[in-house]
Amino acid sequence: MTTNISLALLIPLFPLLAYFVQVFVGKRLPRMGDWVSLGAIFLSFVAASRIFLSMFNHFDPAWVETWHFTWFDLASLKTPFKLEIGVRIDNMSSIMLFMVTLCSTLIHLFSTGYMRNHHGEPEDGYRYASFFAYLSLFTSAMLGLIISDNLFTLFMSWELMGLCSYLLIGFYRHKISAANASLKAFMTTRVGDMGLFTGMLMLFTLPLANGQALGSFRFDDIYAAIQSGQFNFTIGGFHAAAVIGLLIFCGTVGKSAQFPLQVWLPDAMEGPTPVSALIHAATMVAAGVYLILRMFPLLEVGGVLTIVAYVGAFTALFAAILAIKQNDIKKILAYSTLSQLGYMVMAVGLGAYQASFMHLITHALFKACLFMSSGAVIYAMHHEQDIRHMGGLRKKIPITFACMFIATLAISGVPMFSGFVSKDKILVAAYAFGILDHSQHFFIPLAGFLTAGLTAFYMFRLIFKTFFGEPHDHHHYEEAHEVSFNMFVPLVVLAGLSLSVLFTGSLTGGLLGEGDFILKGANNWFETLVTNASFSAGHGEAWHEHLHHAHMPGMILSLVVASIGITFSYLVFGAKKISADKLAALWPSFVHKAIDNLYFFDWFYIKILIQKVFMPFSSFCAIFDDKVIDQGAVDGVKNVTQATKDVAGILIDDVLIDGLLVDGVGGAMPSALGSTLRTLQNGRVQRYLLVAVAALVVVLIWRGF
Amino acid sequence: MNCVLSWITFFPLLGILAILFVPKGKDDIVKWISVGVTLVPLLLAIKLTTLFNYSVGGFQFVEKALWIPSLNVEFHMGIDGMSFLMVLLATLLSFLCIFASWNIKKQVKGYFSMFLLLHVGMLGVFCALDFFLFYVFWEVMLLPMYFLVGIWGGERKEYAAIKFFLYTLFGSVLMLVGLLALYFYSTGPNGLSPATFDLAQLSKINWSQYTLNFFGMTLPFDKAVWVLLFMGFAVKVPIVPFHTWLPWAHVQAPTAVSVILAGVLLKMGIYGFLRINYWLLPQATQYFATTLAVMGVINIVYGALCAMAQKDLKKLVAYSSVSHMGYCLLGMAVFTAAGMQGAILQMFNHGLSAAMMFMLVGILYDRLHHRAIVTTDGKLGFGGIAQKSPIITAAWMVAVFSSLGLPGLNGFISEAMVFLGAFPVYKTLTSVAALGILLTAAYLLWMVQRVFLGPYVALHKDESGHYHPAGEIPPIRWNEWVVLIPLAVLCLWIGLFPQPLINIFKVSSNMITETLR
Amino acid sequence: MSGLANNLSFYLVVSAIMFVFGIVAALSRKNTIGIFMGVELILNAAALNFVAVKLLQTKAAASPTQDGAIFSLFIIVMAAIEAAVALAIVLRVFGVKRSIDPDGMARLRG
Amino acid sequence: MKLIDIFTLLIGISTVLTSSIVAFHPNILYAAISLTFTLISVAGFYVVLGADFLAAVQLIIYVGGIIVVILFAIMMSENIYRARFLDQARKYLAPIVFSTAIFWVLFKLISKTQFSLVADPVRVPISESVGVALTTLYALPFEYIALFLLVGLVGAVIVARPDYKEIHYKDEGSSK
Repeated sequence: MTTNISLALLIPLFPLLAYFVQVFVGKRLPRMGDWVSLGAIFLSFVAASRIFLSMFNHFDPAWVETWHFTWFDLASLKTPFKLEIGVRIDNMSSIMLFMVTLCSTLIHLFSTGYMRNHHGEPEDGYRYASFFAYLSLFTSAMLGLIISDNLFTLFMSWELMGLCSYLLIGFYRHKISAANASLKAFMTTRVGDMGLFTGMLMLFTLPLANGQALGSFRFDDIYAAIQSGQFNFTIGGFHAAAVIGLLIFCGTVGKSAQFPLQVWLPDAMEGPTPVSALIHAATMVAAGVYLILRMFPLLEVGGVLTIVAYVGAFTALFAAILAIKQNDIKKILAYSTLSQLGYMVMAVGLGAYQASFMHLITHALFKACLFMSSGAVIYAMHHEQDIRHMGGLRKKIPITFACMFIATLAISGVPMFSGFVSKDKILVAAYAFGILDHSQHFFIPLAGFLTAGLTAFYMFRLIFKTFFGEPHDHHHYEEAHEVSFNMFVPLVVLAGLSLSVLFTGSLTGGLLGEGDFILKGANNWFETLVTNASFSAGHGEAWHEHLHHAHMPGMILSLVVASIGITFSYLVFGAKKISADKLAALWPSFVHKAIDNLYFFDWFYIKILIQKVFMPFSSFCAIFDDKVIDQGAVDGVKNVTQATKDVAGILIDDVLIDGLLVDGVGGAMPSALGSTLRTLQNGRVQRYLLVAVAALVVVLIWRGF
Repeated sequence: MNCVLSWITFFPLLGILAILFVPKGKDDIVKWISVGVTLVPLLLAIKLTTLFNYSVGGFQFVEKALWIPSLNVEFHMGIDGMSFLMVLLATLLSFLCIFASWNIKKQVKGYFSMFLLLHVGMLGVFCALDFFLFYVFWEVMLLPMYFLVGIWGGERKEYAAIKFFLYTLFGSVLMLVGLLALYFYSTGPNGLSPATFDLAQLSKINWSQYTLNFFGMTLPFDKAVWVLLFMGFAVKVPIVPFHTWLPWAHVQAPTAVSVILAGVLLKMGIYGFLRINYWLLPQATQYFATTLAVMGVINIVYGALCAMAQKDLKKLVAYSSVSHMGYCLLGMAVFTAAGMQGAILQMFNHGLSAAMMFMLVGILYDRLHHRAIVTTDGKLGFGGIAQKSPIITAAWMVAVFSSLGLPGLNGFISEAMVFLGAFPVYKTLTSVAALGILLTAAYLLWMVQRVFLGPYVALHKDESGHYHPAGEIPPIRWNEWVVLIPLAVLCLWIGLFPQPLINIFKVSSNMITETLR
Repeated sequence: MSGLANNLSFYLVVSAIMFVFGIVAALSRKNTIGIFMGVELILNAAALNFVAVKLLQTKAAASPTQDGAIFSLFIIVMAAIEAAVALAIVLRVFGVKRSIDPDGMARLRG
Repeated sequence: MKLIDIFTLLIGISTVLTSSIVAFHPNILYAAISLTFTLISVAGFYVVLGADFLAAVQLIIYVGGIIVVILFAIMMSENIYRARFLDQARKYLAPIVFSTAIFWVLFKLISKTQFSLVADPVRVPISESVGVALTTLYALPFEYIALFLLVGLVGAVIVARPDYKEIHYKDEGSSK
């Protein structure tokens, strides 16, 4: 076990310990123990930084350290069966660990302010302690997922995150809407998890091409099997890797809220804002993407990347359209998250896994910044979330405004900021794939570029409506003031991390050629390190060729759409040269209806699928159980016995049970007897006598008289 | 440690004797006596974990004596890994249930005597190696159960008790027929002489060589007997068409009895399958394997669907038991190492989580005097409990998430094992069963949402049956802590480190699997 | 067969009739004392049989002791005890319940 | 037909008639009086059967003791002035069916059995031999039944005794 492995094991352990401390003694500690969680995650951050630095010391794309042990072993001599779990540290997980611990530390810090009221007192007593307990548990699970070297512990952490998400969305538990949202989130992701679990079962148990079942969940074994072509067999006429890959992708669809299971994420904004930042923007939803990045070779061998790309593209475009009409500041960010996750999934589908992973990281940082900034705005506005009631806030809360503005520039794809670099790579890949390579898939680049424009448009709408213009609610406006130190420090740090130079080593992203890299020795470190030699070439050599050609036109096009989006947004919401209402009136009413109803997904799932199909079916089962099986069949049989009760029933119940067993065994409880057997045993002396006489007659006749 | 199994099984009888001499009104003495006499078997069982030889699949701590010479019935007891696990579960739950029944007010002496008698029956079933002895214990258990439900139960206790009694009697009678058939055929050609009830000897006979004439039809002997025994155990499991006694018995039974019912009695059905059907009639078992798997899947899905529509909290949990026992059936129908061990572990795990859930239902019932998620007039019976009693809610969460298979808690391990074992054999069926995971989460979380979340609208039911808003909910009492903490700790422990528990039954489970493969 | 007085069957039939009437009384009377009277009839029928058989049946008559009479004697004593206890209970129950309907005594508590 | 046969027949008829009244008469008082005559008839049978001692005991204990106790019980438990001795039995059907069945069985049994009868039964006074038997062969059962009688009588006294404590308590309660 190397140092890095030991450190990696410690990383999820710190928050887990903090969780237990918080659960049991949290509310008795000073400051409700928020420092326990914060300290634990900070220790994890230190450990993760150590691993991160060690990654730079190696600076080797092939760097990987693994360690595993047998968790449980059910084997007998004839049938081997064991489950091995362990830790895998490579470049991808190091970066991810660093990002997650960093975000998490900052969000913990932010929460120490956000979860207190304006007098600095914890909200709602001990709930403050539980909040930090859940955050710690969540962080622990997320970190456990990252360091997993196998699908099994990955799945376990995955479900644990689902639990934390459930608990945290429903954190304001007096609200019915919060309870509904948490249930919806858990159940929707669970639908995806079922697919993931079935995929895992297939992966583990199905006999491969060599006739042997894989019998392992470890990535190393899976990669080895893929490379030796063991997945070249069919399941029900389909390529095995395709079936398994798509089932595993179901997990991503649920967790990363992709089409058609995207319904839960906007509702998940019922949770406290730091939770939205940590779980529903930066980390947990990105775990879905992380999963398909890990399983990329399987998807590739199965040839299902195009499907993945389409799902991502759909999600990106349609979520962006929804974001335009939202008025709740958090809902806008939620749809933007959906849209950006769509980007990541699309990038995986395009084979540009490096770009996808990079976008995952950059998005996590700037989206965390955006969410926390919005949290600061909400906090400053005394829990007002509607942007129509805001306006002109830049003077009141300048630091928050600055941070949010930087993050908005990043998400809109403005050069010099991280979003530009990662999004650019994705768009270039989409351009190469859909325009140069396979023109029948033109939808993917189209959706990609449209989304980029729309993103810039709605994000700047948010900025203009919130921070510029005249205040709409003077009461709240007057009271608004800059948030405290522990709340704006995280914003500043994350805004600083939204600079592109940190990811490319170049201020311009290499736009001006090789010479302008300012971080020596770290030229384009991200892509270099994440590129995995064992992953083959996505969509083939031609695609790589096209990728090269696509670089310049793709970048220019993305710059153009982003600037159009920003300009348009300025004209409509900043300068108000174009009326927003007239703009809206350009679209036919069915478009508005579709957007207002979220494309009827919620309506279909809840009103049709659950309320019209599923619940009636379940009620039918219950009634069937009660009326047919229970009362019909069983009591029917009992009624037959009832008919002969005068002779046989009394004989058995009164004489046998009552006389022999009860008086024999439970003589100590005569009155209890009365109440139990009242229906059978009436205490009537004459009836007993009658039974005795009847029995005598029966016996005599039976004996042949 | 001579006769340790007899001590474990019969020690509570001393308690019954002692309780009989306790003067009236000294209820606390009765309770502490019960604690004492159930603690001793528990400690003995725990002590056995150090003496048990984990690498041997056969029976250990065997006791053998001739009991009824004229029928060649033996007093033959012994445990292998599987029964040892069940002994641990039963002794643990019996001990905890004494605390769960701490606030029994009516006929305290009678109640605890019955409870201790129940203990004798349960442990006897798990230890018996003679079919006759097995049957005797099986029936011994029936009687106290009948009274515990019928006397200390809820509003319709008589109906529930009679239903339980008739169902189980129906099963037992068929089992008795099977038992006698095996006994009388054991002297047949190249069989044994004299006829025997000894399971080990019966298992050596090749039963498929015999045929039965039944109203002119010639039936293969082993399959016919398999079906007879199956009916006996299926009622106990319960397998779906024979399950309707369960919701009634659970709803009407007092808390501790529900705990034992779900925690131990249901397992006896599965245990019976594995010990009797699988061991004695392996060929018939193979023949019926697919049927068993299909029934398991029906149990899982149907139980979950029924649970979804329940308006009574305890009924919901009862149907969830039906659903969870389906995993056991599916796991044991496939004859793979993972499936079989998953089924056995699932028995234990369900014993813990269902026990916890029933305990918690009882805790709510004690405080609010009703169990209606939705009352008869359509209002929410509970709601927002989390705000008033966070501790009860937290305990519920542990039980619920253990039950719905959250990783890190025990249910996940066994369900994953069952699925891993079952998938290579029955792909479609297992995929359908995976729906159960979804449905389980759906009904449990929906229940959690209605009962614990949202605004506080909990109702209290008074003596006259009217509901009115509840005030404060009293905190958890010490005896309830005593029950909940060990269960919660075990749930977590098995979820994280299952191997020590698996080691107990691994070898014997694999022996069963390999004879059937 | 010499005369009715020496015909065993006659006695047996008469005692059977008494027995049957006793049963009818014991089963159908709504009054506890009525039931009790039915029982008296049954007991007398039995006693009569004993004496008749002792006098008229060959083997019984050969016995040197008067077994039939002694058994009947015991039956009469039994009946006396029964009468004393049963009627005491009846009076006691009547004192509590103001009724001696046997169905009213199904409840075992006073 | 000898005189004794006619006498026997008359006693038989009397027994059957009076016992039927015991079984069926709605008035419990009439039934009790009728029972007296049944018991006297049975005493008559004992005389016919030569069991003189038994006949005497029957008359003394049954007719003189038990019947009187029964009559007392009836008088004390029912309100004599309201003439509520009526005792309509409710369920004749099942008792009569079963009784008829039993009678039929007994009758078949009696008529089918070939009794070996004593040709000339000797009717001698039995008092002496009964006395000897009770003090020799049947000494233990005799003592036992005597003890039993004692216990029964003491028990009856205790059961029938009024509960003064309770009455006292009740009075106290009502005076408050």
